[in-house]
Amino acid sequence: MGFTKRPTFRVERDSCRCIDCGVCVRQCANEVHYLDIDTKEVLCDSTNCSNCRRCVELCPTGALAVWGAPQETSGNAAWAVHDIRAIQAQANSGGILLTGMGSDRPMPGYFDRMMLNASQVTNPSIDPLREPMELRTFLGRKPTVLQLDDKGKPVDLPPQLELDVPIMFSAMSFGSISLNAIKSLAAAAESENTYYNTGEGGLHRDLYPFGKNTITQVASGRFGVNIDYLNAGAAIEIKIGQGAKPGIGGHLPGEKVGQGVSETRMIPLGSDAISPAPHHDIYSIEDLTQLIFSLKEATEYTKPISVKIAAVHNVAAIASGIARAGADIIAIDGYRGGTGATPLRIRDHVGIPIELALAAVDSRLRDEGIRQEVSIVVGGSMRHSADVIKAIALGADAVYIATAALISLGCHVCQKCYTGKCNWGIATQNPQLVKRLNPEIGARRAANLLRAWKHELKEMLGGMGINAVESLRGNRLMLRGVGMMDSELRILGIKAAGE
Amino acid sequence: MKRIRIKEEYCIGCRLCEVHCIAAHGKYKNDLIKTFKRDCNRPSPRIVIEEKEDTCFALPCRHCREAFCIRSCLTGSMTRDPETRLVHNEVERCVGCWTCIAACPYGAIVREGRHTKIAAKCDLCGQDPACVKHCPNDAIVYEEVGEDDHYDACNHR
Amino acid sequence: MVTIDARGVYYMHLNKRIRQALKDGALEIILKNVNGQRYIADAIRGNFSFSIEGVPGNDLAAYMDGPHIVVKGNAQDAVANTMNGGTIIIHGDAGDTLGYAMRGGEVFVRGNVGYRVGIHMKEYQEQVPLIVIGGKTGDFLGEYMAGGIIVVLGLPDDMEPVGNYCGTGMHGGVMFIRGNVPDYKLGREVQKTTPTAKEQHYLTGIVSRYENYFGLEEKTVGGMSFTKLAPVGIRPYGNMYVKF
Amino acid sequence: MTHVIIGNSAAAVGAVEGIRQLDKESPVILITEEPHHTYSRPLISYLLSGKVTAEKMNYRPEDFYVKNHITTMFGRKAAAVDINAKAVILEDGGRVTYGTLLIATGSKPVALKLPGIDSESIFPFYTMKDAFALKQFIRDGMKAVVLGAGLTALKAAEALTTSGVETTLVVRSRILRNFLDPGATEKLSLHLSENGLHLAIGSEPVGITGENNGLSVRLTDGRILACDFVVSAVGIEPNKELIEGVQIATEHGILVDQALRTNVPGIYAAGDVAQGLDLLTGCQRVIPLLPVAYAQGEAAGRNMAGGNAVYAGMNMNAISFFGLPLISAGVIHEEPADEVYLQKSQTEKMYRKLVIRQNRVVGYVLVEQIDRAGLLTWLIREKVNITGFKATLIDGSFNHACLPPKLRREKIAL
Amino acid sequence: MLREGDIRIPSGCAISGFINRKGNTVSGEQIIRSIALMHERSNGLGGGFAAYGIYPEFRDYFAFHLFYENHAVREETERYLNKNFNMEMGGPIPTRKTTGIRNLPLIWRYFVKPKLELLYQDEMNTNEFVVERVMEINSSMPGAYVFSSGKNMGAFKGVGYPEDIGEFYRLEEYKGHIWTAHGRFPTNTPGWWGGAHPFTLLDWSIVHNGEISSYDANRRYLEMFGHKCTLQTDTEAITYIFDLLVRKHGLPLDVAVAVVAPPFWNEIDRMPPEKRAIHRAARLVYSSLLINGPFSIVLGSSRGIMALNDRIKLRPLTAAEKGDFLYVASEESAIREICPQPDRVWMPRGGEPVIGLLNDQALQAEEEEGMLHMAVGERTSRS
Repeated sequence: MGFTKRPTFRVERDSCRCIDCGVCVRQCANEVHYLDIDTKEVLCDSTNCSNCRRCVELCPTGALAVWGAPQETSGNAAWAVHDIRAIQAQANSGGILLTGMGSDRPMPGYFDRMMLNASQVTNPSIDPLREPMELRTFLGRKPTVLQLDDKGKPVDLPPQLELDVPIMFSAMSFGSISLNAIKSLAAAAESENTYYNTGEGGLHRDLYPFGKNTITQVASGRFGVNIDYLNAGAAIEIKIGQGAKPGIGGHLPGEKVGQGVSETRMIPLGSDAISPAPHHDIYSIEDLTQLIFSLKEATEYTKPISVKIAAVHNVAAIASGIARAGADIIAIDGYRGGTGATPLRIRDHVGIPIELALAAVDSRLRDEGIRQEVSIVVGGSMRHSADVIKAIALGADAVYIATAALISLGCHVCQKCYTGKCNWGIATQNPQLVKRLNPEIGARRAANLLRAWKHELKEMLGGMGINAVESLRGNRLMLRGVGMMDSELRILGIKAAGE
Repeated sequence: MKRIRIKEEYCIGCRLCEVHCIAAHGKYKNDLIKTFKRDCNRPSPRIVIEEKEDTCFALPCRHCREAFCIRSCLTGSMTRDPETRLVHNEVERCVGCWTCIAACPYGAIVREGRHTKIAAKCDLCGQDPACVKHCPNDAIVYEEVGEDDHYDACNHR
Repeated sequence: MVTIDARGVYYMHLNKRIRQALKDGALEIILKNVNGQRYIADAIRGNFSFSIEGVPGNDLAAYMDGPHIVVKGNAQDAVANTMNGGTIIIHGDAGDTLGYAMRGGEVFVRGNVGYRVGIHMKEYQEQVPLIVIGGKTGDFLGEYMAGGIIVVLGLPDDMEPVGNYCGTGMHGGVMFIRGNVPDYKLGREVQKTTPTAKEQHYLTGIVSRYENYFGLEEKTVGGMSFTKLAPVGIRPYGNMYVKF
Repeated sequence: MTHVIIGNSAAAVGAVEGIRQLDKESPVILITEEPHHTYSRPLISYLLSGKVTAEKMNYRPEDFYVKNHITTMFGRKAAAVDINAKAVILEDGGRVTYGTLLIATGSKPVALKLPGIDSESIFPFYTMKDAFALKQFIRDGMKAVVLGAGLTALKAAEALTTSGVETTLVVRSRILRNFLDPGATEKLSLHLSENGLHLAIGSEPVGITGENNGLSVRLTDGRILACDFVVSAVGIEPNKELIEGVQIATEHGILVDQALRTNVPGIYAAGDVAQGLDLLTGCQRVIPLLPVAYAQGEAAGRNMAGGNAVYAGMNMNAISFFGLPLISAGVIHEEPADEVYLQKSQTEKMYRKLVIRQNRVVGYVLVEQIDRAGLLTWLIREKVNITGFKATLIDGSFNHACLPPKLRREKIAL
Repeated sequence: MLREGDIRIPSGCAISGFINRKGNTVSGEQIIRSIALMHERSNGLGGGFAAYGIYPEFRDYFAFHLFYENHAVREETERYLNKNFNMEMGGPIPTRKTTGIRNLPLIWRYFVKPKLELLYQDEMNTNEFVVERVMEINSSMPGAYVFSSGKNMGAFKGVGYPEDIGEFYRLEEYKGHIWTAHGRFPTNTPGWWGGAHPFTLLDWSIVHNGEISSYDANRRYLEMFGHKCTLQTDTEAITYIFDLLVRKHGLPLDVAVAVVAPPFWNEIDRMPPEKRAIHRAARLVYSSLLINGPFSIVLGSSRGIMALNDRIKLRPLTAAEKGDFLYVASEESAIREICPQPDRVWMPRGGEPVIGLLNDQALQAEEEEGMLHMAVGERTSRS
């Protein structure tokens, strides 16, 4: 077929400002910019532009802009441009549409329709800048009754993760993101006393020193899982599913399996790393118990075991089963969650909103009287601290952030992670691109993000007259819904605004 | 004393350091557009990116403890500041004989511009290096070093 | 040598006792009257040996790295789950998902095994896991297989040695099946060839080890030829997706 | 201990700085027949052409000796050394006793022996005084003949040409043959001609005739060059009169070891007068170059002050004529076993030659594109094994990123 | 309009209480004077009292105080009571006509014991049985509300200023060794008698000044363990928290205090290891029972009283001692009104409980299996 590929984005160069320094040429892995040998001018061809905005950000004179391509006008109210483009792409290739990041469709969300409370007169709001404000959070199974021995000392408590801020970095594997990106998150987690998650890609040797801030993940591919790996972190997470691709396995193409990834995943250089859709030792809930306890046995009951699932229709019952299967933490990933690569239709059409899933799970566990036996961590597009605090009010113990963390490292959400050409050095294994992310800077920025959100959390808590985050946990009276149906309010367990 | 330290592992080869170095030493101080569009005598960058395949890093003058450029200088224009211990070239006395270029093991001394006969080198921009300020990846940092930690490979002979 | 009577002992307590015995310096542990206790030798590393009398429970030797285990009886599901190294000799049958995601070490099963054996088996550098099955296997043998070696002897020679969907999604490693495997039983990612002379020689060694381990007479395993199953390519799904 | 330095040029200044690095206290006496402050001798051609003023000739600032607490004895010529009494005897009869002594008397022009050479219109070109004399003399439109093919002769010829004097350079064999290979000489010759300097190559003067109204220089090839004056710069030789009759070992110059010591304890020599170690050959050789002089002086100074410095010099020269820069270092004339890599442009002046011996760079010549020549000098000086990045040296793309990581890190301390 | 109990109404208040540690009884006249002095702190929409030791002749019986909306409900409730309990005595609580008191419900009192056969049948202890029945009545019998259910104690409350309520219930005719009182300032006018303080369960009673920001977190946790928070009031939740921690989970009172008003983590981190372990464990296990927001409470029980401030002391509390008497109140003046010359007056720190227990002799008379375990000193101080 002889059609010329049309650009999705249009790069615009202001020649009055361009000094032909060539920084853009050197920074674009998509080879959009180039130096014309004859004229010695820097020019560009937008065809492969992914709108990652690296050139825009690094251009020293601000000469560049990237716009949505103006020729895309053929869509209409019934047939959106992206639908038409998808059909064209599939007609060309016969393939499954692959995409990255979380959904870019306007998926209904509830955080924005829940408003927080603030104290007025009948109780005081607290000034978090000057008065103590506690965010310390423990994740892990809590006994129903605090057992004291004869001397009044507490009897052994189950292992806990201790967080200074109820925000953790969600699972992102080495392979899907670069080692420098992981190092950034690990160091930020260390400095802010929280945790990052290895994802299913194993633990690179450089990351072992961050063990006390590491959650190691065991997924269906079992990459890099050995005794050292299981013992390296503070907790182990069994990954069943993720919000961006519930029911779907993972697939790291062989070209991303370089020396470091190969060593870390313990697979041959250049081979595909395929994670099966299910764990093949878990075909039923009692098998989950088996895996949970095999990990507890392996680590001699010293680490909490988390089980991560995607938010799907029956999530409350599933979560109850997971709690009863012996998990210490349940991580639930909502349908707006991100990923490095996922089939587009799965990402955009499978799963349920995290707010409803969380509310349903929290309520269900309370109804069954086992809420204290398991901690709930939610993720899936936690965009800012208000999402975090609303999640906690709905009943979450802590949240996972991933996309927000990557944005703090430089990600511009161009959704091209799966190409391996991330110009920001994040979703790539190309050494020249990887070094673009200085983990010292990355760590600083990710830690800044956590600190900033921490301040905001404290401010919002203070406004509600609460000085310890546990007093907000499941405190749904602090939320009111706007513009929701009764069924939604009921599931969320909140009142309508004005009630 | 503070010196520039380079971090090879984080240099992304964008050459923004060179661009900003040029502007910082040009007559339209720090104005990139005027420097590049209006100054046909714009200075040479005092910092260059060394590049080969996957490796790249910036390399400015090291202000060596045992500086070949000072020893070699025919006019005595290349001197060491007794206070800052920085090596600098007194341009009024430089005649552009280029002996320093022949001597500098780092290739950190350049011919200024296209028409002058003056050797140019890193002067740390008066303690606020433009390259450091504009490096997007902290691959060039400006930090305190001890006299003995001075990055210097010239003191063999 | 330490002998532990496992009759009626809950697995947590049994495994705790095993770990304690190893910490106390035992190199060889005999477990008597085992019946269903899970996780025996789970994540044990070192040059220990276990003799298990009875039927060990699921996840025998999960994550294990080094020990030598002899099971004098049948084993249940998920033996050698994510195992990293060591040897397991099972003097009977074994259940489903034996050797799931196994990265190193060897498992010899005298009799039959269940479904999904060797699923997602891997290899890394000098670690090349080996599963030798004396009898027949269930479906999905070597599914997702990414490395390692599976040998199926199919004894006795009365019916086809493997089940359906053999090697679906296989993208690494190799399987040797004694006797023929009809094409319809193979995943489309697998191709069938004849072992090379070198591989034949290797298989001869495997067969004699098998006979040795289980005290069988030489030539118990007859001369039927092996079929070699290997992945068509290491990128089975490379063209499935269109970048959008 | 009193340190005495005889001389006032690069080696002497180097010695002052070398001594003062280690010894801020001991008395240092500097004896020189020159009546003025230290100046940079290579700049005399710049002085002649008007590119620098006399004030800017200073090799070090005016207060240099004062600041370094040096007792200077300007205009006092050292006539002899009494090694037994450890004293320098001055021409005017004075005596200066020393603890350590540095002889840095430099070199002097080789006197050309030629009929008619004693004419008043024949100028030497070696000292600032010479340059001033010549500068006073010349007028726009004059004609000059410059005798010699070395740096001094060429710089003088360039300065004269620039000053509007029609100049002919008489060269016996080849221009700058100590510094340039024939290929580079060719490029340079072309450039010189293009810039109006006449070259009379392959001939020698056999006599000079005429007086004030004009001179005629007769050449071996029969040509007669009419001119207003002649500049003679046919070479230099170590200025070692001072030690005649003293038991200080000499060959061409004063023999010194790598610590710049002569055979007499306490006596050092540095600069053009010294015949010191050549880094490349390991032999002793006079290397009459300012950087070498300074470095020898500095090392000698450190050793005089009780230090432990060693120095081996090497050929390294940077110069430019009419804006065309040239740099050469090390071995310029290859031996048969050496590998030679040449790059030259047909149309431009660019020329690049690399001499490689046993996987080490031993010499190079660069014309026009001289940037970062110091990297090559470093390779020569450090005798770096270039296996692994040789190709980049050959194609000219060599930079620090081409070095093996370990070596790179050692060098740059990244 | 929704009735109180259907919605949550924040309110401000005055509290007062005292104990005679020897168990000597005094009449209700004193506590009325004390709470009346703080008239300005209430707005006439709620007042109430708890008194301990007032029914010595019925010491072994649970004294149920109930509000009824009408006689039909009363009869239905009495049928339920009779089915579950052996009733020793029942009838209206004596009141007097008082100008400040209007819209009064039926107010009845019963002295009951659980039917033994039901206890055996449900394999329950007596307290558990009583709690379950009280919850049952309060949550599923509209128009009936048990507002007091302990032994040898009783709550007396209603809509009105506390001094009027005291007069209405003729409290000067009762003699008790512990008295607590409450004057209420709710932020709307529901006029429901059940919403007044004290809130009680078994012999727990609580009077409370302040509003709990953590209410829903506390409530949802409590509800996992069978406490139905029917009244949408934080005070009720506090009662249940102590019931859960001390009675059901058997924790010492100081550990319960470490749960509801814990030191900040940075203080805990600085504690010596053993103390740190218990505080850490208490906060970790019962994080949902931290009472956040301003409060001062007086918790009454048959063992004694405990007054407690929230951990950053957002509400006032003063304590005083004179002989065997321990007084606590929102304002010092309320104490001096009835005890002009105390031996000692102090203001406790935030989170530092003031505890007054009956001494052993007095306790012996009050002992009851499975009740309180205030195994702590008279005052615990955490620093």
